[in-house]
Amino acid sequence: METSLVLQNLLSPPVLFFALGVIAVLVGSDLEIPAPLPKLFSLYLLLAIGFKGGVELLHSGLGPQVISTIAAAMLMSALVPLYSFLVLKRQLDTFNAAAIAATYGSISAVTFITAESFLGITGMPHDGFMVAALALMESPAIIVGLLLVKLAPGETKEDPREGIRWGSLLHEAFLNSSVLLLVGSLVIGGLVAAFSPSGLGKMEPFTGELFYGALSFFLLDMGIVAAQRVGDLRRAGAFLIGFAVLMPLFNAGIGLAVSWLLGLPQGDALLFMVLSASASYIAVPAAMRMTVPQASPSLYISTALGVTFPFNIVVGIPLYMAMVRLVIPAT
Amino acid sequence: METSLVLQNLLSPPVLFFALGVIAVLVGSDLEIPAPLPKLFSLYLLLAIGFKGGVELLHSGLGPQVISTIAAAMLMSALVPLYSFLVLKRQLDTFNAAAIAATYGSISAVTFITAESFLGITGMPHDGFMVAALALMESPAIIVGLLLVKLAPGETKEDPREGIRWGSLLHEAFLNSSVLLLVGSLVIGGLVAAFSPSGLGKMEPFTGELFYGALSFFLLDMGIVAAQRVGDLRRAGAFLIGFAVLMPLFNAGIGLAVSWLLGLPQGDALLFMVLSASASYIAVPAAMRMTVPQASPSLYISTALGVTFPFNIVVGIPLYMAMVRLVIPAT
Amino acid sequence: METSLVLQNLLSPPVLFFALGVIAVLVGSDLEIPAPLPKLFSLYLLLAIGFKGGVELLHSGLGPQVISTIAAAMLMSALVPLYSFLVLKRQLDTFNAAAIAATYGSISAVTFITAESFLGITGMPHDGFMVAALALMESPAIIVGLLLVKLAPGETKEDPREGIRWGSLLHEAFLNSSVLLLVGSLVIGGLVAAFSPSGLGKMEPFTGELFYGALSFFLLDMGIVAAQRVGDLRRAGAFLIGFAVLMPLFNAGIGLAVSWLLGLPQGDALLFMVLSASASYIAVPAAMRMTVPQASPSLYISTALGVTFPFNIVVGIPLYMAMVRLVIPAT
Amino acid sequence: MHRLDLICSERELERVVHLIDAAGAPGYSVVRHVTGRGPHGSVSESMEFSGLGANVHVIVFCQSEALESLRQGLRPILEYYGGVGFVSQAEPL
Amino acid sequence: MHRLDLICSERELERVVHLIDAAGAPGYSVVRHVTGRGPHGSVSESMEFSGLGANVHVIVFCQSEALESLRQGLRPILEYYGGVGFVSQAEPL
Amino acid sequence: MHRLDLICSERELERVVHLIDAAGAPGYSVVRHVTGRGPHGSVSESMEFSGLGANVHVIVFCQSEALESLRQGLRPILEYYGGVGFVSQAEPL
Ligand SMILES: Nc1ncnc2c1ncn2[C@@H]1O[C@H](COP(=O)(O)O)[C@@H](O)[C@H]1O
Ligand SMILES: Nc1ncnc2c1ncn2[C@@H]1O[C@H](COP(=O)(O)O)[C@@H](O)[C@H]1O
Ligand SMILES: Nc1ncnc2c1ncn2[C@@H]1O[C@H](COP(=O)(O)O)[C@@H](O)[C@H]1O
Ligand code: NA
Ligand code: NA
Ligand code: NA
Repeated sequence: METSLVLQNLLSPPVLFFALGVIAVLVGSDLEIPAPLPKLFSLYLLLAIGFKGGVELLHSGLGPQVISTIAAAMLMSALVPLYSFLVLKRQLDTFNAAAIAATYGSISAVTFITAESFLGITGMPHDGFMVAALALMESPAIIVGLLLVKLAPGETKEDPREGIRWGSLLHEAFLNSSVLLLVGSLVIGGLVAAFSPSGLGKMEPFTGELFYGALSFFLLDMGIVAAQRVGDLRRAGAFLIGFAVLMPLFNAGIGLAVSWLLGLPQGDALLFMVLSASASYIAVPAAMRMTVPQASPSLYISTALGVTFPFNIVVGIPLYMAMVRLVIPAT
Repeated sequence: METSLVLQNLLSPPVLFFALGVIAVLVGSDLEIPAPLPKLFSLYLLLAIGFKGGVELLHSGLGPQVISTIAAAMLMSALVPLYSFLVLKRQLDTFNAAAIAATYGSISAVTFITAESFLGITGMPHDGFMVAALALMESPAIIVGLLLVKLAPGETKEDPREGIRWGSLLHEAFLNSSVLLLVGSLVIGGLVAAFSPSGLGKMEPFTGELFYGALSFFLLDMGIVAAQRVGDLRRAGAFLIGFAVLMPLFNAGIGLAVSWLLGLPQGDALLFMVLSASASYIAVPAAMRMTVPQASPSLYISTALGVTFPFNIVVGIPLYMAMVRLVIPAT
Repeated sequence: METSLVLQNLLSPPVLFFALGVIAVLVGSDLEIPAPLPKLFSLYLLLAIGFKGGVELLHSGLGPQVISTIAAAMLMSALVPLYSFLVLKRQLDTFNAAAIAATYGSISAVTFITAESFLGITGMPHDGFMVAALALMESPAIIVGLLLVKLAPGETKEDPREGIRWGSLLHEAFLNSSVLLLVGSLVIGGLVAAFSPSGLGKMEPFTGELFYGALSFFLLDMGIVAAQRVGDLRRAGAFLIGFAVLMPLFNAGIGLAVSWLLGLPQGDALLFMVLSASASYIAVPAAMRMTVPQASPSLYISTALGVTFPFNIVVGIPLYMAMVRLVIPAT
Repeated sequence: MHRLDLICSERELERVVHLIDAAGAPGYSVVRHVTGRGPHGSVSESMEFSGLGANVHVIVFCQSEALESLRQGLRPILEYYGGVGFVSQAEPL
Repeated sequence: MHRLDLICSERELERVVHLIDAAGAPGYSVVRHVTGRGPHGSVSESMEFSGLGANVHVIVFCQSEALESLRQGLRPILEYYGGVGFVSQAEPL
Repeated sequence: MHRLDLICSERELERVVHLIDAAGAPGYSVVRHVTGRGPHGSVSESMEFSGLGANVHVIVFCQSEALESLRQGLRPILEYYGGVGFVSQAEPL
């Protein structure tokens, strides 16, 4: 792995602002980005990534490779929770194991975006349909996560609203705000590109030019929030911290193998690895809070946000890039 | 009305994001843009539209056509409540009839902005002084609205602060935050264009380039809020829903006739029609809440925001454009 | 002082939006920019000014003039509170005198930014290292402020957390959120410029192009907040109002003398004067609230924000520019 | 001492605060962005961008005299504009 | 009359509001963005961007009958999802 | 059980929370962005961008022992920095 690659990632504005957020917490500064400002950036990033993905998806079309890649991504997000669960069950109860497993099956949009920005800096192209894969990887993980709880014998407390749980789970899996905004913006991007192309240029300053700076600003907040999780981590213990580093590495490896089988070009392969390796701290925690309230949010959020997210952002992306270059031929 | 025109409007980012907001509510998603983020966009849009209008107003100057157009717009905003009241009184009590009537005399800045963006896409020019008309159409409607209540015999409950009501009404009519921000930004735009033109280029990325994307984002919220009003509408009944569609059409017709009399070019005529046809959900509800607390906000907000606003955005603008092209010769 | 200079400043968007905010309060409008939106702009401005300063600091390097200028700025921020305290003690108790003194030793980032924008309009160059001076002028003032209280005999009430006060004071002085964000963004700007220059262009729309408009928007809020302080001012009395106008003038004079001794070019001299003349309403009030709760925030905030800030923005900057032109030769 | 909890539209806040000051209460606290439902329908934050505002929750700890005087001033406002006021007992810590 | 103070996750708000309406309470008020700590750990606003949400504080002034009916509906929710409910006395202003 | 309502500057919140934890109270809730007026003048949100902050409203439901211990710790803080604390009775739902 070339040092320049690592340095370029480490010293890019998004990663540095993430580090600044971490430092602010470590030195005990009162720097905070008060609610709901982080939500503004989070909504903006989903909208912009979806819109741009939709525009590019229209240009690339829905050919067989696109469809097989998306299908593979969805499969990945259903499989990862299964084997993660088996690992986690060695030390945790069913509820926590299932919730963490679901988290790792799903994806982190900000990790994806950071990887995209990194590709932009290194000049490696990638396809817009990867955003569609991103959008469709949250729902399967959520469903598998709850299946794991339901099928584990004798552990479920009775929910006061018996019966309606499945409906509200599917609802949460497919219609939670981040999936809806991402898929909606994707469709809008495609429609505008197809039928109202003069609108593209007018959206560009907002969804395009502003994007990188807004990502950096948001990562400042993510750094603060991730660092605040360090206390929880200590309670979580070495097992979970180890899981939060090793499982992404393993998933990235599987992702690389799948990319190679699918014949993805380098840029798309990197994104596929990042999708596989990343863990959700947006849609999944909210869904788990609702459907598995017995699981402790401090565990599944801390591992995903406090360990895996910074690991991927700082070490993972350039590492996966080096792996891609070893395995996938440049085009 | 050419289908391409309708399609171009329907499939423009602002309208599509509005639709996404509506869909989010209809499918029961938890997508929300938490307060005060919508206020940020609402303040931004008023500031930007005012600033740009002021710059253009300076270039066009205050000739006789400008002044007569503005005067006609103000007259329109005083007359519309009068005949609307007569219609509404057939089914509603004085308070609600007056409040809704005032709402329809006033304007919707976002509808105006969407029409402007639509003009931009179709390449039809328009004049900056129309923003001045926009800014001056809220106050007359508010005043006429309260006059209608005051002059209706024997219906007013006693306000605990007797006497001071008129002062605070005029205050609310002329100095409410949206009128003040709009007029203030208009004046600032004119002053900067006249005396400090180097400031114009430096404002452009903020007030100009960002505008379209910010409008789209805001319309996502407007879609959510409008769709949440659907429940209220059912209670409001067919009479009010009919009113909320037919009155804008009628007002647009009057607006077209006035535009023709004034000799306005096509772009300005479209904007004049949109001003006439749109109903306020910004300044007027706040004023009515204060001066006619007996009226039910759910009625006047739901009709303006739940029916008339989407009708104008989706169907009205291209329809009025087609009418303009029939009646007003291209220049 | 040329009238065109005064006019260009008075009629620039930031100053005009500040005036609009003042007018909104004076006429009793309900225009407000609800929390935490002002915080968004305040964080953004610190981040952007730091980042741009860091980029420029890297290009100018850390030569002897840079270091001596920064040292002089820090000395200035320690000395100003000393003589300000002597003046203020004639009329105020130790607590209030010390808190106000600290306020005037520190700086106002927004005044600095407005001066920078003014330089941009007049086409006078300035160096990026002035941002480093800005960042380092808050801490000394805070420390001197508390020393003044501590050394004044017999006046301190016992803090319930005895002993830990000094630690938390130094912490507040060096690690408060605005110093940390400013210094952090400065370092990030330098690092990115040095090692990841392709990131600069991608940040530019956010930190560069948007800056002027965001500053104008924020000044609208500052105008509102400053005008709300007018009531407090009346209670503060003529002595404090006089202090809030004359002390900045005096400090600007000292700042000009120091700039001349340091051999600073015109643009940097203006910024040095503005740093000397401005008073803090960001980091210092929060620190004083914590360490000298006996002092009345309404006094130190009102003088800094209600008098000195508008004075500098409206009258001070062009006046200091005229003084610079008299004393410092153009290069 | 008494604790008064008042919930009304934030459009009435300024007037309510004047009454509290006039009644001689030693202080008050205000929580904005309160939503809810009462006899006049429900109030949400979704129209906040329009200037319509939501509700406020005002808390006043005061003695009987101030409470009496507040009662006189507040009742007509609550009756005309809507909102509720409730009184309970509370002792200083 | 009674005053009910309920603090729970905002993810449960919708269901709680349905119960309040069903119990026939004359109204309720909601304060969002409440943080805190309870037996199930602490809740902050720092994950608000993720849709996880913080707590809500719901206040209901009502008569005994509504309170009784609310008690039946709320207890299982508080037990299953966490949160606290407390009742005190309050008289209309 | 007791209900403690505490209103003070949010700059003191961290210390107050430490005291609550130390007193062994079973939990607490915090509402931020509270404004108001007290003997030390009025507090608004308008300086929020400066880091000065507004007030917080802290609610603690606890038993007498925890309350007693809290009282010892809180009184000096309220005296030094300002703020009010009031206690009333409340029963679990
Ligand atoms: N019984 C109640 N308990 C708690 N809050 C109430 C109650 N009734 C009304 N409110 C609050 O007071 C506001 C105004 O009520 P109203 O205008 O009388 O419908 C409502 O939106 C609620 O926030
Ligand atoms: N004793 C208490 N006093 C005040 N608030 C409490 C108390 N216990 C719990 N809470 C609030 O209820 C929320 C949910 O509690 P729980 O899920 O039971 O831990 C907490 O986050 C607190 O905001
Ligand atoms: N009598 C009171 N009733 C309700 N809140 C109060 C009262 N007195 C003070 N407060 C609140 O406590 C805060 C701090 O008060 P203080 O610093 O003592 O002036 C004020 O800003 C109010 O929010
Ligand atoms: Na994954
Ligand atoms: Na109209
Ligand atoms: Na200074």
